[in-house]
Formats: sequence, C-alpha cells, structure tokens
Amino acid sequence: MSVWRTPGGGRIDRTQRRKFRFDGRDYQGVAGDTLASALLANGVHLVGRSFKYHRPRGLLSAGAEEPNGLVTVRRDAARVTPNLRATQVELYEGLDALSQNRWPSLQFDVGRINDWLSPLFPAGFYYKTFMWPKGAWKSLYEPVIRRAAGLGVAPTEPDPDRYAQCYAHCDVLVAGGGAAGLAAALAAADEGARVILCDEQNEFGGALLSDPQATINGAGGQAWVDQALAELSANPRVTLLARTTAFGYFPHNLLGLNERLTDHLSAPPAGRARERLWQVRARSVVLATGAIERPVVFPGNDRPGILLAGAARTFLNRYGVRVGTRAVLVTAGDDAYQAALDLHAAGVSIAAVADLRPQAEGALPTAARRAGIEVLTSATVLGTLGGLRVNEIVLGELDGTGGVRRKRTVRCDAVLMSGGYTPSVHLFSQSRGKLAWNEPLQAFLPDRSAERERSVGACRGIYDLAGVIDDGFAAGAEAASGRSGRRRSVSAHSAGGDGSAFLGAVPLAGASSDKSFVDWQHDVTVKDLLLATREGFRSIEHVKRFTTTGMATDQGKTSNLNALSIVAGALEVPIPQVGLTSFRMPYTPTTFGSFAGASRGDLFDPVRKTPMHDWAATEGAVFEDVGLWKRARYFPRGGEGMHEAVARECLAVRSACGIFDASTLGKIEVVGADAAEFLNRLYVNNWSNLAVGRCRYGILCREDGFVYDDGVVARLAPDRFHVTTTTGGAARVLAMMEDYRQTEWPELAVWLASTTEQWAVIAVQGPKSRDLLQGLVEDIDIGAAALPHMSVAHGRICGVPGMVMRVSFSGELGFEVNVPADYGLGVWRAIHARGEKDITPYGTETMHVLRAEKGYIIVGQDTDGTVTPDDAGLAWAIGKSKADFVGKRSLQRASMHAPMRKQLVGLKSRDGRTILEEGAQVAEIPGQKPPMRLIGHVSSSYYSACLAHPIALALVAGGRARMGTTLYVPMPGGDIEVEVVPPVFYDPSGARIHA
Amino acid sequence: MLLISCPYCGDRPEIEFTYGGQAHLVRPADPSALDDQQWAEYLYMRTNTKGVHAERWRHARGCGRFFNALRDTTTDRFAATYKIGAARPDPAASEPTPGTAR
Amino acid sequence: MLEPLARIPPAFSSTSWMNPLPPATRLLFFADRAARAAAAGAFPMPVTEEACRAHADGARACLWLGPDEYLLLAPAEPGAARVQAALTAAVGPLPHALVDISHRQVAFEIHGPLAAQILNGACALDLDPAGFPVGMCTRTALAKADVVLWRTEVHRFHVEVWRSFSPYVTALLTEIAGALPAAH
Amino acid sequence: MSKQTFSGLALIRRALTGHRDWRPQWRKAAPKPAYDAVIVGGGGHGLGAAYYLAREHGITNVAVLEKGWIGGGNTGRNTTIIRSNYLFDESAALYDHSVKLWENLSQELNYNVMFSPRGVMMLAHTVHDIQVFKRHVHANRCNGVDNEWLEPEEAKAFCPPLNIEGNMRYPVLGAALQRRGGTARHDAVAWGYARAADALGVDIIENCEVLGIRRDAAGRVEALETTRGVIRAGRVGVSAAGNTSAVLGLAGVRLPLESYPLQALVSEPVKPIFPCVVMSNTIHAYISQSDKGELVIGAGTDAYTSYTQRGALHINTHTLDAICELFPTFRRMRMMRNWGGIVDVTPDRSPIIAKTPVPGLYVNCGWGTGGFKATPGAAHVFAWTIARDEPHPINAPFTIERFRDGHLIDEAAAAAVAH
Repeated sequence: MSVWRTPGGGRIDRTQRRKFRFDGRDYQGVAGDTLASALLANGVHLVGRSFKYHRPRGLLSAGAEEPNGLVTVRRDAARVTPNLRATQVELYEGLDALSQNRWPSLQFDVGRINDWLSPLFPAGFYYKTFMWPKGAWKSLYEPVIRRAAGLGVAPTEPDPDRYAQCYAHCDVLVAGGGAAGLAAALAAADEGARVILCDEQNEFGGALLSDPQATINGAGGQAWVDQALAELSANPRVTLLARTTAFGYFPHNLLGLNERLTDHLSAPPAGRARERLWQVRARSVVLATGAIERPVVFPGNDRPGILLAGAARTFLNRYGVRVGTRAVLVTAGDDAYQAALDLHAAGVSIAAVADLRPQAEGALPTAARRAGIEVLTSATVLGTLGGLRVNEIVLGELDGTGGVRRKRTVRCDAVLMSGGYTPSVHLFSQSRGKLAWNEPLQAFLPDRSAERERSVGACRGIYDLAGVIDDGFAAGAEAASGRSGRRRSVSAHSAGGDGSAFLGAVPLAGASSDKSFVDWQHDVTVKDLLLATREGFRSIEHVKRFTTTGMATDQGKTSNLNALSIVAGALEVPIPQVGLTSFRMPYTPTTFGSFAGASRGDLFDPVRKTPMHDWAATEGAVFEDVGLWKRARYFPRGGEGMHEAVARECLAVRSACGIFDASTLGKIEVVGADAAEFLNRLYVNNWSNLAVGRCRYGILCREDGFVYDDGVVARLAPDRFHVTTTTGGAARVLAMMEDYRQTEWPELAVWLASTTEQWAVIAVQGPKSRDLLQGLVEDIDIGAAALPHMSVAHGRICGVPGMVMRVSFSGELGFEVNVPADYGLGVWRAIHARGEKDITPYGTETMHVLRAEKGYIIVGQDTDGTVTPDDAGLAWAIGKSKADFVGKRSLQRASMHAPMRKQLVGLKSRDGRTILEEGAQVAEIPGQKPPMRLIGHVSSSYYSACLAHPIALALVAGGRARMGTTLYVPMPGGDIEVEVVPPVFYDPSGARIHA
Repeated sequence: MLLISCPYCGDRPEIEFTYGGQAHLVRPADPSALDDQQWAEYLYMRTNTKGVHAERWRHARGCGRFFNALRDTTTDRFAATYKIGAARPDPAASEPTPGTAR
Repeated sequence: MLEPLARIPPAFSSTSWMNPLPPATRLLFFADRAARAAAAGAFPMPVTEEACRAHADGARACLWLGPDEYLLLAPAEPGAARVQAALTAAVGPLPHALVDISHRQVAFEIHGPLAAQILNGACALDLDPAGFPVGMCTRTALAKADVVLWRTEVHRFHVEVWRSFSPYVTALLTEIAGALPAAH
Repeated sequence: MSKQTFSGLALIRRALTGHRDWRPQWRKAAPKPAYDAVIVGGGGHGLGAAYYLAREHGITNVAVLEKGWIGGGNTGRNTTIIRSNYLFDESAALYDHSVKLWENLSQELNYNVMFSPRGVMMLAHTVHDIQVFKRHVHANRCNGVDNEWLEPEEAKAFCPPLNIEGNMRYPVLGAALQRRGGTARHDAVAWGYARAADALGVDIIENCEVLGIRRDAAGRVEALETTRGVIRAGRVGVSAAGNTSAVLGLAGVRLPLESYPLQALVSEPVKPIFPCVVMSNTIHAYISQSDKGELVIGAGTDAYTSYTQRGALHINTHTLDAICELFPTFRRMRMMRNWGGIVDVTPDRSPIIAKTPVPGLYVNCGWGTGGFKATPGAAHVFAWTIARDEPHPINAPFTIERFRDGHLIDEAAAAAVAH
C-alpha cells in the first residue's frame, strides 16, 4: 500500500488488488476504487490538459461534475471510449486508460504554448481574426483550430457491443439514492407503490458513503443505508437500479435512465449488453439529485492538487486515499471544516484554513481550532504556485476597506476549496419546473413544478441530514398516496448543513485576477466573462455562447453559478435578473449506442419479404429495397450484368411468358353497402358503373389535385372492392382512406381492411401465359371471352382457392394469380414448373422497362407530387360526370390547365443509340450555358431490347404540343438531340393486351 | 413521448398515434361553390395556435380511431380528448393535472 | 381436381419463452351492437362493447381491436369461408363487413415469468397485470412493427403480427431476451 | 457609431492592454418613438435584413425588435448546414444567392462567421434515391450550382467514417455531393450582422416583444405596440420564424404555416474525425463536426405542432440509430447536449418572402428546417422587398398567393417516395 492509502476504512477492499495502466504505466489500486481514487492513491494528481490553454490539470471533484479528469478507456481496438470522467470509471483488473488532449505527453505538452500566448486568445478571439486572406479560414486556420480543439480521439472501429432498451412504468420513480432518495423510496414502498429507485453511482447512499460522522437512529449512517436497501430489495414492487443515471426528464413524466451494465467488469460476459436505456413512465417522480459543491474562484485555482473540499473528504472516507500531505482549506462556510478535520485525523497536515468570512465561530471551526488547525478569517487567496502540482498558496487578509492587511505564502501540496453547494436542479429544470432564487443559500431552488413531481433534500436546499431524511419520507409517502403525512421518522445527525455559500470571484484588493478559472474544462476565466460584458454581451445566454462557459462536457455543473454571479456583478444587477441558462438533456453524456439499442443491421428496420422471396434468392436474384420490402430486381444468369439480364427477361416476356412476384403491391378491401360511393368520393374515377367481376385502373389525388397513388381496383361484389396500391403507398393510402371515412363521411356504411399480406400475387405475363395457366386453374374460364382484359374471377388455382385477375402492366396478355399467402410459394413453383423452358422469372427492373414501353407511369418516378392526372396523360380516367372527388376543386384552378404545364411525353434519341440518364434535364434551346432555361426532365429511361432502341419518358412543359419536335438534353459532354414522341412505344393499339 | 388519452383505449404512449393537424375543419359540402381563395383557406390556412389548440390525433397503432384533443402548444399539456363529432369542450372546465393526459 | 398444395407458413423457431401457434382462421368483423347481437349465435362474441378485451370460448376467440372492429380467431379448419358464411347468414341485412385475413398474419406466444419483461424491451405499454390484466388485448407497437397483444394468462401473451414482420419481431424479441441476465 | 475593426493585429495590440478597450459590439439601444422601418425578430434573417436595408437601400432609421436575446431562436439552435443543391429553379436561385453571400460574409461584416465549405454529401440508399439525386445533380449543373454524383467508394473516400458495407439495412448506393456546401458559426452570423447594422445606425432592441400592430384608416401599418412602448413605423418586416403566425395574427393576417419542434444534439468533443456534412433523407439524419470537435446531429421535426422548444426522446432514439447505422464507429460516442427549436412550415415546405395583404407589412417565414443556410440571401432579398415595396426577382415566386393559385415549389414532394 502506498503512503497515500489509509490503513483502514472506506468502501474499498484492500485485500483485492487491481492492476491498471495509465498512459502506459502500470499501477495498482484496490477493489472499490475509481480510476480517480486509484490514481490519487498512487500519488498521481496530474490527469489531464485543459481544452484551450493545455494547462496541467488534476482532479477537481470525485463525481459526475468532474471537468478535468477526462480519460480514454481502451478495452481493445474496437472498444475505445473517450472523454470518460476518471471519477466515475470504476477500477477493474487490467483497466487501460489514457490521458487526452496532450502531445507528446501529459507531463510535457507542446500545446501549453497556448497558455503562454493566452493574452492573444481571449474569449471569442476567433470571431475577430482569421478572415484574411479570403478562403484561408477553411484551408489554413480552421484545420489548425480543429486539431487543437476536441478532447479524446473518437473510436475508429465499429463498436461490437450490444445495447439494450426497455420501457417501464411505476407509481413513484425516485432519482437519486442518497439519504433523501432512500427515504422517499422507503416511504413510497410503505404505501404499496411500485417504485423504481436509481442512482448514478455503483452503490446507494450518496453523501452518506463519505460521511463516517453521520448517525441515524443512534447508529452509523451506513448501517441505515444497509437496512434500507435490505428492506427495499426484499420488496417485489421495488426496482433498485445502481449505476443508472436519470439523464432526461421528458413531458408527461417520462424519464430516460441509462444503466451501465458491464463497464465496471474486467471481463464482461460475451453478448451481455453494455448499457440499457430505460424509458420510465412514472405516475409521480421524486427528485433526490443532491447538490454539487462549488469551487472558489481565485487566481491559479486550477493547479493539480487543488480540489473541492467535499471531494477530498470523499477520497479519504470512501476510498481511503489522502489527497496530499499538507493541505490548505479555502472556504466560506462551516461544512468544509469537516474535510479539514477528517484529513487532519488521517494524518494530513492542515497548514491553514482560509475562511473568506470575517468570522467563523460555528461548531466545526471551533473544533478545527481545538484540533490545532490555524483558522484565518477575512482571508482571501491571491494566487498559487507550482508546475504540475500546487506547491504554494498565497493568502491575504482583507482589511475590510478593500485592501489587504497581510500577505502570506503557505507551502502545501493540496488545496481544498468550498464555496458551498449548488443544488442539482437539472432534471427539475428539464421538466420545465420554475426555479426561484434563494438569497440566503445563494442558489436557484425548485419553485413551481410542471409535472407531478417533488424535489427532496439537498436538491431543494435542505442540507442537514435529519431534514433531508424527513423530507424524503414525506415526499415519498405523498408521491405514492397523494396524501400528506408520513409514517416514518428518524433521529439523525451529521456534521454541517449550515448552507452558507459563496459565489463569484474572491476579493483581490487590486491584485490581478489572471488565471482565475470559472469553467475549468473550457478555460474560461473571470477576465473572459468581464470581456464579454464589456463587448456588450449581457444576457447570460450570450455570455455563455461568447465565452463558452458552461458548454464543456460537464455542462457547467461547477461553473454556471459562479459565472452568473460574476456577470451580475459586472453588470451591477441582481443575479435573477441576468437569468439562468437552460438545463438541457442529458444530465451527463450518454452513449449513442444506448439510444440506438438493438436497432442495427436487419433490426434497424423490419425486412419484409414475400412468400416467394427465398425461391428468388435461391435463383440468384438481386434485390432492391422498396419501402421496407425486398423485391427481386433481376435474375442474372451466368455472368450476366443487370442490362443483359433485363434484356433477356424483357424479350422472354414479349415472346413467351414471364413470372413476376407482385405480392408487395398494397391491397385494401373496401367493403360495405356504400363502398362504391366511398371510392367515388376518393378516386378520380367513376366506380358506380364498374360491373362485378371487372377491374379498372384507379387514380388517387391529394386534396391539392396532385397524383398520390394509383392501382387496379377490382369489384368482387356489389359491396366489395379489392383496391391495389403502389408498394410504398399501401400504408399511407389506407391511412388517407381511414381519415376520410372516419372524419368526413362517417355516415357511409363502408369498412376498410389491409389485405396486402393475405395474398401472394403471381403475375404471369406474355403471349403464352394463358396456355400455361390452362390446366392449373379450376372453376375459372380464363378464355378471352370469359375473362377479358381487366376482369377478375374466383376459383381454384393449383387446387388452392384464390382469384385470377386478368390485368397487365407489361403490355402483353397477362394474369395476376392471387392465392392465400401460405400457398404462394407452392403455386409459384407449380406455375414455374409447368412453364418449363417457356417461363422466365423477372424482376422489378424488367417490369419497369416493360411498362415504360407501354407508357405506363410509376407514381413517384414519373410523377413527383407536382403532377396532375392530366399532366401524366391520365385525364381519360377522371369520371367526368362526378360532382366532386378528392382533388377535383384544386384541379379546377386556372394554373392546373396552363398550356405550359409539364406533361408526360416520350423521348427518342435522334441517334437511335444514346440512352438518356434518368433525371437529365430537357431544354428547348441547344448550346446553353448555365443557368440554362430548362423545360423538363427525363423521368424514366431504358434500353428497349424488344424495340432495339432506347426509350424514355419525360415531363416536358407543353409537351403534348411538341410531338415530333426536337429538344435537347444538356449533358456535361454536350447536348443530346431527342425527338418528342407519344409515350406509348409498344403496341399502341393494345392488340396484344386484349389477345 | 407524450402520454395521450385515447377516448376508446385510455392512456397510451405517443408512438401509437399519428398527428392529424387542426381539428374541426370540415370539408366543404360543395367545393366547386368556393372561389380559389376560399378553397385555399380550407386547404392550407391553419390557426397554428400558440396556446390551447384543438387538434386531431389518430390512434393508428391502437384502435385506429381518429379523435380530437385540446392541447396547450406552449406546454404540450392535454386539457381534454374527445371523440370525432363531439363538440369542443371548455378547457377551463377541466383543470389539467400536470403531466397527465385525461 | 388438383391435389391441394400444402400451406407453407413463415418459418419459426421456438425457444424456452416463445412458441409459434398453428395456422388459424382469422376474420376481421366490423359490426355495431345490433350486428354483433345477431352474430353471437354463429360465433362467440360480446354484445356489449368493452374496449381492449378478448372474448374467448374454447378454441374460438373474438378480440376487440377498435370500436366496431373485431378480430375473430378460430381453428384453421374448416376454414374462413365456413365461418364467414355462418356469420353472414346470422347477421343478415344488418350493416357489417367480414374480411378474411387468415394468411395476413401469424401468431406466437410469449410465455414464462420473463414474458412481460421481454415484451417491454420493445413495447411501451404498462404490462403489469393490474394495468394489463388477463383477457386484455390491443393493437400496439413492438419497436418498428405493429402487433396485436393479448394476455391469455398472467405469464402468457398471444401475439399476432403481419407475416412479413414476423422475422423482425421474433429476432428483436430474441435479441431482447438475450440481453436479460436472467434469461441466460 | 463607427465599429472597431476586427483583425489579428487589433487583437495583438489590445492584448498588450489586457483587452480593456473593446467596446460593445452593438449598442443597447432604447426604442425611439418612430422608425422608417422596423424588423420584428432578431435572428440572423431579421438582423441581416436590417443590415441590408441600411447598407444597400440607404434606410438607416431602422430598429430590430427581439423579444428575448438576439440570435436566441432558430439562429442559435440549428445544425449550421449550408447548401444550395435544391431541385427547382426557384429554390436553387434563392439558396445559391445565399451561398454566394456566405462566401464573402466574414469580410463583408468584418466578423469571422467561419463559413467552411467542407462539402455536403446526401446519401442515396435506394434506386428511387438515385433517381431523385441524379435529377438534382443534372438540374443543379444546368443551373450553375455545383452538385456531383459519387459512387459509394468515392463517398467513403470523401467521408472515411461512412459505412458502405452491404450488411447495412439500407446500403449506401451513392451520394450527391455539393462541395461548396458546408457549415458556418451560427452565433457569429447574428452577432456579425448586429454589429455591422449597428455601425450603420440600426437600433437593436432586445427584450422587446410585439403585442399589437396598429393600422391607419387606410389599413396601412402605422405602429407597433410593444413591451417597451409604442413604436411608429411605416414599414414592418416580420422575421419571427416559429412565432410568425402569432405576430402576423396581430394584424389579422393569416398564413399557411404550422410550427413544429425540431431537435438537434451534439456529442462530446473529439479530435477531427468527420470532414464534411452528411445527410440521409431515407433514414432521417444528418451530421457534421463542429470546430470545437462536437458531432452535430439533427433529423426531421417532431410529429405535432408545438411551441415548447423541446422534442421527444423517441425522436432522439431514431436519429441516433440512424447515425449509428451509417457510422458504426460512433456508437460509443456520447450525447452531450440536446435542444429544440420551433420551425414554421408551409404546405410546400418552401418559404414565403413577400408582401402581405396589409400595406407596409412584409413577411419572411416558412423556412422549416432550412432557414439557417438561407440567412444572407433571404435577408438580402427581404430588405429589397421592404425597401422597394416589391419583391426581388429571386423571391418573386415565394408569395403567399402561390397557395391559392397552385404554383407550389414543392421540394419535398419532388423527392416523394412511392413505387
């Protein structure tokens, strides 16, 4: 054991040694240590370099507020985590940590030059310079600034760890497991409530873990904690979550908790989640988030060895570590004397107590004097000395008139400081509760709650132990039962609790305030804050943004109130008038992975596959993502690329027969006596005259008149329609239908059901399709007369009950066989087997080429939300006799009939060879330079194997009046001449489709 | 994630709902009787209320029903939810409980 | 007549806490109180409307999904057409709708003492038996999929999911269960 | 009112005297009884409009009224992305006008706004995305706006942390890159315009909320009632983002606007790892790295209208699962700060920069999630519109009447997903 480690006491196990590395050097700690306490136990105070000036820094605190001790912890090449607070990193065997923001080493850091040049780098300096020469910001200055900024190094390999998530509900969520939180949980559990109690630390107890003087009911504080935990663990309605930070308070009492599951383990079990995100909806919330000790702002207050008094006490009492051999305490309240007394008792020499107050006559100062500690009142700190560790402090005694009576330099290797406490109102403020300034405590305290929430204990300015526990009992009982009155009580006592506080910079009586730090991590000093006010930044939000105070990874936990007080002083206004910056989620930095959870790879979004998917995969299909669906795009054979495969598939459909999986098309069953009326009101078409057994191509517009979706609609019965939609449009079309059905036309007797997945849909297309299906269908006459184009019939296919629709998106004689989904693969196989050499499976790419040859649009490709039915050449589909349908009124506006609207046309390259690029623009005038006058764009473009030339569809201004004219597609290599042609390239008479 | 009280199913998490915009907009019975300005008002003009806003929600991933709600857009607190077709309640009559949708 | 083909439902593997349920007959039944009263003779169903409650009778069940919207579950045989015919006859001219969705979705059970905890890895509802008692059913979200969740016993949930979402849902629940220390 | 020149030399000189003689960057003006023009809203758009009114139109008797502190709305809450690779000619002209002003803004204002054209890359994950982005690339090229198509390997070379493996749920199939796009320092834009406008005589009045708009007998704007008294003004330009509906409502003007929460977040700062801006519309996220080293991340709006300036946790989880999918190395990074703004959205998601039906009242609103990038350009043409009582040719299409007439500029619908 080192000289720094005490022989006994604390929450560590000295018999269990833990080896660890810091910056490549081997050290030893013990079980129960944090990385911070283990480093201190090895005499290591220098743990980091500051963000801007690269000043050497030691640990300031022992907890979540730590601004200096940021390290990178490395488990393996992929498990590298930057910017962890050493005070929160639990030590495990083999832990490997690195300091940050220094080069080449922590002891000797070239970046320190910034410190010597610091007069050139006041707050906001970068707004005033680096503007010349123009363009140099990006090429010259910014890269330098970027390299200097940042803290740790981001991981460079994918994180292999798992992250879990869960939702939970409870009657009472207690955030914070110190005395107040434990008391609240006990009292809430007494009422029979479902309770969740969480604490960010590895064990419950809060300040009691560091307070050997505390007594509760006559025994030690720890005994009470142990008993409370035993009681709570035994209650099945209580969930205890240690290592769990309540990081966010969201509307309607939803809290986000981050539970760390494996970071403290030397060898985490394989597959175990590293962290779990809890989303807890609580009927009531009790915030028992405690308070954070404030640093004192004096010159040179940032040297390693200078830390919060409470932190020194925690390191001693909880971790058994002395932070030095000879310490000076700088304080403005009684409580911190207990730290001096504890250290004194542990053999640390207390060189002096510098008390900023004119008098210090309380019990603790008296005890300190009795212990032989020199107490200086009316004291101030004029500076400190030391390189990588403080070695002297310069104290002054104020004469009461603004001068210094005596100056004195005291040798020391540790300085403890305390400006009192800042209640942790982060979660309360996130909940949009209103804070109020408390003058005696010099703090903002919770005032009006916005949610069903109560703050208890130190986070609302109650600091004495008995008061804290009583507050917890009362709030816990009330949160659970809705009634006031508590069943429990204790007698408790601990040192301190006087609540005296000090804010802002110490009086310097004219001495320089150089290097009086307010925000340690961002190197914001008193001078920076004063400069900001001088430059006219008066709102605290402006000061914060200009100086960056409070914007570091600690989010101002130790700095915000000191900054506020200094700004208020400079502006000569009361603190509440300067305002308080918002507290934002998260309370402490929270891992991205925990928000993402299991949502990665195939779990990022559902992968929807059709019943025939595996068959296509076996056949070597290449798939594309369409919405959530995987669709076979083409079926390459041998060494075919996409174009060869598509050409082959197209020719096969045109000459024989193709088989295509159309199952992803959306299907909606519209049922009820008013089904036809309902569709009349929605779709542009007329449905009243559609006979049972017939199909019609339908177009759905939005109310603004633009095409929203399309699809074939079959009338299965007088009161039953089978409506198909685009693959991507299925959900939103159904949602739109439900909106009109429920909210505009509730009087209609009509109901809607998605049947997309009820049916497997097998498109059999091509001149041989009828022959092929003959013999596989029963009870259905698929002959040309009995089942003409655009009709539907029920029957059995391969012995399975289903329906056959005679529809074609290919331009050939074609059928779509619908069978219940579980039979899809069997029927597909049967049809495919029957087709032998005459049948060719094809994918979406071939489907697109075939339909483009016929001039059929794809909604979303040939339309883009600004296209009307008429623009797309579909005015024929509009039911002319209808008084109204969704979109009709918008289509009556003059602009919707302007002759120069973009209209769907076909384009043919004049050279007969060049395939236009989809998205390429269309111009009337050749040879233009940017900015060009453009009149349209190419929406679909393919090589047509069957026509042996390229084809394209385009939206062109006034396009239909331009038939036969020449237009130009400007490409980087020059214009491509194109001829405007009708969009139907293949079989314009439709003879094949009606075969 | 808000907690929203579906008039049919009770309190449910926001992820089960879709937002439906301003409530009590009725599609004109005869749109062709409106001039372009009046039609544009129906199509696009919204109160965008800062304060208690009557709005539509759909319990899309639950019972599927549309319903109306009164929500204060400055606090996201719900004062009431009510079925389509019901009159807009008086928000003052039901004092909202903090953080609790009713 | 051709030999009927075998059904090929989506593949499913059971675990200690999850097992697939066999193919079933499923119908969506849209009906008001009068139609339900008329239908009750052909299929067990409640006449009074109680939101989010299932009405089970042996192998058949009627689940409330929304006002006037019910999911009818019955054994796969003799099939949807027979149930549909019986109901249509019973309801007669009263306004209603029936849609066969037997193949649209698949079902599985999550069971055992961790059932609720596993589901809560992706489901934001309070599954405490006090808030979600046996007999309760509802459509809800499991992460990025929609399901119908029906608590059939304290530690047993019947889950209905659209067939193409079932690989996602089962893989997600397996991932969740794997991350629970108690499930190891 | 001459402003102190900012330069490296000035900084060195003042270092010798402890930076004691820096003056306020803008005066704390008290409202005068009357101005020639008043701008409501002290964000970048409003301050910029005041600056251009004074600088380009000689109208210097101008006040900017801000109900809180300048730059505290969406100016200070956005993810600072700048680009102009929009599809429609009207949008491309407006945003490119802006990018051109960005390129000289630091020098023009003598304030380093840190415009950094690091490149904005938009990822394509589906065949449909490829079609849409290629259409953008072609349209932009013909409009003189830089935008180029990258294959996945080229995209990865441009942004090394990008995952282009096939094991992604939506593999990266390519990207559209605008090299002139990038980022700037948001606060500096507000402060730089404020300082430059102040030097030209503009009064910047903070903590001054507009409570009423008075009109004369002819219906023309006459004065504003504010928390700091009545201020007369012949011309009033409203640039109030999410609060536009409320302000214009005071004059009885209704607009097709809805205000939604928009969230953003930053990680803890790390050393340079991310060289550009990456956006993915398909999986809803965008990301860049700030000069301080934070990863700056945003996504789409929350689902419902709200003025609370906060969003939902489940929006964050979706944003970050998208980021982790695209950049699996960032999974161990940690969110440091999350915040929300209020964005006002029009039915076609394009802005309105126009005269209103009330004479003398002008509005610049409806920017949705795209307002920051347009700051200089929008401010510039808005000032023109106010000064001349007629739109600049660039903002002429961005009227209120387009919604009546159906001349929408629907960028979002043009990227519509279907099939």
